[in-house]
Amino acid sequence: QDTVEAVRSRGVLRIPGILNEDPYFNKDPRTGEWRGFAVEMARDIASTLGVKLEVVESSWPNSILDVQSGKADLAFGITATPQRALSVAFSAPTYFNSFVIVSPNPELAKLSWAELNDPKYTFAVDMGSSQDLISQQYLPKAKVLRFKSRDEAIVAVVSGKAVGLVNTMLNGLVMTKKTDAIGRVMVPQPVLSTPSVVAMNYGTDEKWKAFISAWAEYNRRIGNNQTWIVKSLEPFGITLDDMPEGVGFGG
Amino acid sequence: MSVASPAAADTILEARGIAKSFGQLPVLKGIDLALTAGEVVSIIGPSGSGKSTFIRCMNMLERPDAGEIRFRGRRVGARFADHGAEIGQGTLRRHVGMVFQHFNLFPHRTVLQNVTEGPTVVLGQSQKEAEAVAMDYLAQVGLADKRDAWPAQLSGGQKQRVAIARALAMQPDALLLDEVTSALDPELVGEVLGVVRRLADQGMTMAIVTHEISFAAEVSDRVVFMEGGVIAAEGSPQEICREPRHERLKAFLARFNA
Amino acid sequence: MSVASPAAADTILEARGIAKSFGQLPVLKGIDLALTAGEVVSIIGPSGSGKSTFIRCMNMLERPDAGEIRFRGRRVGARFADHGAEIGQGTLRRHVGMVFQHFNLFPHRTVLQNVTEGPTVVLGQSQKEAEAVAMDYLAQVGLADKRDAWPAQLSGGQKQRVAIARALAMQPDALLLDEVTSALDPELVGEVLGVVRRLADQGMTMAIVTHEISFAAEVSDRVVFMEGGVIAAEGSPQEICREPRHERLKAFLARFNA
Amino acid sequence: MYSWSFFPIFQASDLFLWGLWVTVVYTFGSIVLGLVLGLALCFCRLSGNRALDWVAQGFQELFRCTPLLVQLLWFYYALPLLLGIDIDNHVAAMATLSLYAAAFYAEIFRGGILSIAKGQSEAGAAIGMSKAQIMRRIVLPQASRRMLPAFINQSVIQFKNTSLISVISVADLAYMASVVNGQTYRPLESYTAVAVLYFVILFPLTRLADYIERRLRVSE
Amino acid sequence: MYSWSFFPIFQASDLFLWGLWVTVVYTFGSIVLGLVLGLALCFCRLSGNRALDWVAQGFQELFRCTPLLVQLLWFYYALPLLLGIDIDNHVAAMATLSLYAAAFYAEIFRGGILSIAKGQSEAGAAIGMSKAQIMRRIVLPQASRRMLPAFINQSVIQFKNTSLISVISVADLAYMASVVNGQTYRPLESYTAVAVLYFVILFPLTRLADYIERRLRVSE
Ligand SMILES: Nc1ncnc2c1ncn2[C@@H]1O[C@H](COP(=O)(O)OP(=O)(O)OP(=O)(O)O)[C@@H](O)[C@H]1O
Ligand SMILES: Nc1ncnc2c1ncn2[C@@H]1O[C@H](COP(=O)(O)OP(=O)(O)OP(=O)(O)O)[C@@H](O)[C@H]1O
Ligand SMILES: [Mg+2]
Ligand SMILES: [Mg+2]
Repeated sequence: QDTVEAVRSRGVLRIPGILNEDPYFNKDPRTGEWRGFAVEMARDIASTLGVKLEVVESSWPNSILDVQSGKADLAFGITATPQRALSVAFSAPTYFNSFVIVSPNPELAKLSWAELNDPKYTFAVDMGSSQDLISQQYLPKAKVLRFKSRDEAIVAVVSGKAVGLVNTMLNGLVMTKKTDAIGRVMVPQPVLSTPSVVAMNYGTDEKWKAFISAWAEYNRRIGNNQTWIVKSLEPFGITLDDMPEGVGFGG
Repeated sequence: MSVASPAAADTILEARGIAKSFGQLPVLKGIDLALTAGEVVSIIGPSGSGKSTFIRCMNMLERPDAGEIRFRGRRVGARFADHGAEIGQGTLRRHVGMVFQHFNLFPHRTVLQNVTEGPTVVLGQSQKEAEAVAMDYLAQVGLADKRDAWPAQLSGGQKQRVAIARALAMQPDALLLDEVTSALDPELVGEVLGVVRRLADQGMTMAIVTHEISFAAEVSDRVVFMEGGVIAAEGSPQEICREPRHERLKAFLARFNA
Repeated sequence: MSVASPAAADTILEARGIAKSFGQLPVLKGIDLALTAGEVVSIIGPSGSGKSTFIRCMNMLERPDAGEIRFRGRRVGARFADHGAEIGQGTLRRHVGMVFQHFNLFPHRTVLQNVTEGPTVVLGQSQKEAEAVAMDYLAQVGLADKRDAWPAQLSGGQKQRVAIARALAMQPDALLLDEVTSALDPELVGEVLGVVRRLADQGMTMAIVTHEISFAAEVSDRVVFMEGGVIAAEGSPQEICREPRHERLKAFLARFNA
Repeated sequence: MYSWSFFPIFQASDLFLWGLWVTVVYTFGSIVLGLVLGLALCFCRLSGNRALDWVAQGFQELFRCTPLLVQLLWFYYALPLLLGIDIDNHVAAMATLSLYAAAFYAEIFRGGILSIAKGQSEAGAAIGMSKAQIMRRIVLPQASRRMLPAFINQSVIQFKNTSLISVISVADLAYMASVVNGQTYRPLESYTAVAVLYFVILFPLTRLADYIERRLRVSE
Repeated sequence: MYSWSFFPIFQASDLFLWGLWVTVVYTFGSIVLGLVLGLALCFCRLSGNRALDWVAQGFQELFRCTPLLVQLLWFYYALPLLLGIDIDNHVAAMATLSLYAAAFYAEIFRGGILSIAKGQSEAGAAIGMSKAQIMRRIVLPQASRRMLPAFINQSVIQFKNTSLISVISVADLAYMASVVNGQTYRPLESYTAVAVLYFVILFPLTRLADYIERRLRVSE
């Protein structure tokens, strides 16, 4: 029995959802309702398959465990790297994510990644995330504080423990709208963007992988993915105009 | 070996060839002793001679390595319950009471509850019945007014008298006493010995381990002198305590008059 | 009040009007007692009469509520060190030894180390010097061969003899003994009393709390009968132990012949 | 200078209280289960049966020598894979907490039982009581009194440990604090609120344990 | 079925070993500091001075009744704001761990000292020793023997607690596990590796504590 059949006979498609990860995911703790563009994407896949969507609550590192351990069928918002590809299967890109610095210090605005790579700067990042990988690669000389969650990284910047934080464009935009003290989004040169993909169990059958990849490719090309993303940013008062010059999702 | 005992019909408790080692240390090397109904036997001897170990073997609190204990002619087995021709340790202990040097009262029970514990839990008496009997025995040891006290509120002598009442409430056929006055203030020794003396007068069958030589001489029908895990001398109080002939017995008794 | 004592010049240790309560309970109600050089005073009395409390006041292990302790005519103050005309508790205890009912040997020190602890740490003797003195006293109590044993390896009687040697190694002017045989097996009492008797013969000044009436009668120059926190009778051993006239003293002594 | 503002915390007080309730339920549930299981473990240790003793001891060591955090992740993710079954995060949280508590409780129980003087069992035996009767009527009542302070202290630790179940997404108090963080970016205030809630509950318990311990010390 | 692969973990073994080293350093450092501070706290408790006793007790309760996680966050974020100074995460981690350990050690020390029979102090006093001499030469040597098992057990807990300093970004073993997770997406394997490392270090320690405890029980 292949995965498509399995999901259909189960009647639900399961994905891991993460708390406080606007615009990807968020859950209303009072009603238990999920929102975010990753949820919208999953809902589209579910309706394509004619099943219902179930969100299993998780965290960034654990969402991989969820697909590896079969607690979920797909994990969204995953940055594909070759090393990670040895542990889970990845779909074609759903969109492209750019990496940014968020800082209250305007002096950083003009600096490139190479100039930021200096021991006099301390950056905060959430542990094990794709931005963590980016900072390991591009900011090896700078001081990097790694925290369990994005929120703690934000607090580190707000309380002056770090000059700024490294994160993705999407997260950065939301954070600056939520709290002024974090400063503003800056895009150091060169613009780094990595594909965001859907992760699946390593042993999944080819049919399922092909289906998910086809879904991702199609919706990225046709602009549906961008639409879902932009829609998820609306509640925060962010529009495409807020995006820095030369940055997009299409890759 | 036949189950019926060849000993006299009125033998209550009998030890035959009891031997016991702790690890490499042989403590008892074959001890025979029979308690006849109504008899009071005192066991004296130097510290470490095995008196406690022996008297504990008599009700199987210590399992002998060799030899056997017989109660009213029936062999006591290794199990708690009766098993075939052998009687169980539970049965033995129900009929043979024991009083310890350190009282071992149950600190979480009142005086009365200490005494009724055995009759209600082991003999299945009703609470009311057990309390009536218990009050009887508490009165006998002069502690009826302490019925609701906690053990911690009693003096050593009072504790020991409660412990005796607790043993008596099981209405045992024989009583084993292991240095019941050694842990007491000298002043309080008298009150406990008084109770034991009265029990002897009433005809209770008893084995008494004691260092109170003059008390032993006065109250016993027979005195046993243990040394090095064997019975070294045995006889009437007169023979053992007043006119000792055995050399080491003489030396032992001499130390008490230092 | 003048610091020089009006008592006889050869008074070593003197208690004047000692009173002490524990919470609401008055335990000592004004006790006077003087120990003359070379004198042996025994203190007897029923349990709870305050004997231990009093003897502990004598070296300030228990702080009296009222009254004073004088050592060789000098008042003992509340501090550890000497202070003006008053001598400190440290000085008092350096000159007045104490032996306890439960030995209180230091379990983490060998026999020899137990005895040298005071001389080296308190008197500042060298290790070698202290050991020589210690071996002397261990020999006196008959335990020279146990020098390297641990307290746990000794019998009760041996422990108590080490405790006496430990007190003697401080070369005290007087010794306080609180029921030093009460925790011992009856057989082992003799060896400890023997040591105490020899000390008395050698002229050691001692106050002895004891329940061994006949020993007290034999060894003491004076016997004190305490009851209810006061000295109820006092006199020669003959007067107190053999021909008691005081009513309660008679009742007390009678209990030992129960 | 940081400007404190507890207003957003008060606004979210329903979440905090709900999280507290979840924490209490998991703590209490795992204490009860841990108690039962710990008693079983303790009897295995004292059974005199070598195999049972070893198995129980191995179990205890496993839980004593690894961080609870790692145990939670293991139970939720790895065990289902090994057994080929599905384990819900609520079940995993309760089970891990209970097993962890059991490992520590068993040691407390064992110590308590062993601390009851042999003379007590012998006095029971001497009036003809069976081993089970002695355990139930003589040893356990005394042991339980004596181990009560250690038991309460371990339960206080258990209460604090429950904060870790948020890593497998059980919505306890710590979880709610991060939810509120994410909404308000007031982590100092929300962690302060959490600390105060913990303190208000646990302080009386540690006082109680100290009080009982002092009373036992006097009465013995 | 999950396919296990420990290869990426072996590739990152330098990170794990470095993290282990950091964990050991923080554990050991906080044990030493906690010991010193705990001893001081314990003496405050036993000083007979009411004010000192209360302050020490209040301090202990504060640390006993709130989760270490919350304390770490507080020390790192809130305290610097309150004091207007900068506290490095390494300093905050070491300080919090040490204070936490001190609160628990103090209780162990106090119990150990109180458990030494009064007769021992009196025997020391009776040969003229001062209070300090009695404490140093008579009480502490005996108490330290007796509290050694509890001390080791608390230190095992301390070792496990050190895993929490990763929340303020100190690169301990748990931190390295997350870093490797992020790189390789092999969380089961990396958590397993962490569990094994903890177990390998802590198991001998708990055995040692049990052994000493058994020996003490026999010798007393
Ligand atoms: N449970 C035990 N384990 C090991 N050795 C023991 C045990 N019980 C007793 N012994 C040893 O057996 C010997 C005899 O002990 P027992 O208590 O029977 O002597 P006793 O005659 O009663 O002496 P006492 O007059 O001091 O009570 C002693 O050497 C003692 O150390
Ligand atoms: N530390 C204490 N706290 C409270 N009460 C005490 C304390 N020490 C002694 N007592 C009480 O003081 C009274 C006298 O005690 P003390 O030990 O001096 O009597 P004693 O004459 O030595 O008796 P015994 O012959 O039993 O040793 C007793 O009622 C005792 O309970
Ligand atoms: Mg004996
Ligand atoms: Mg006394």
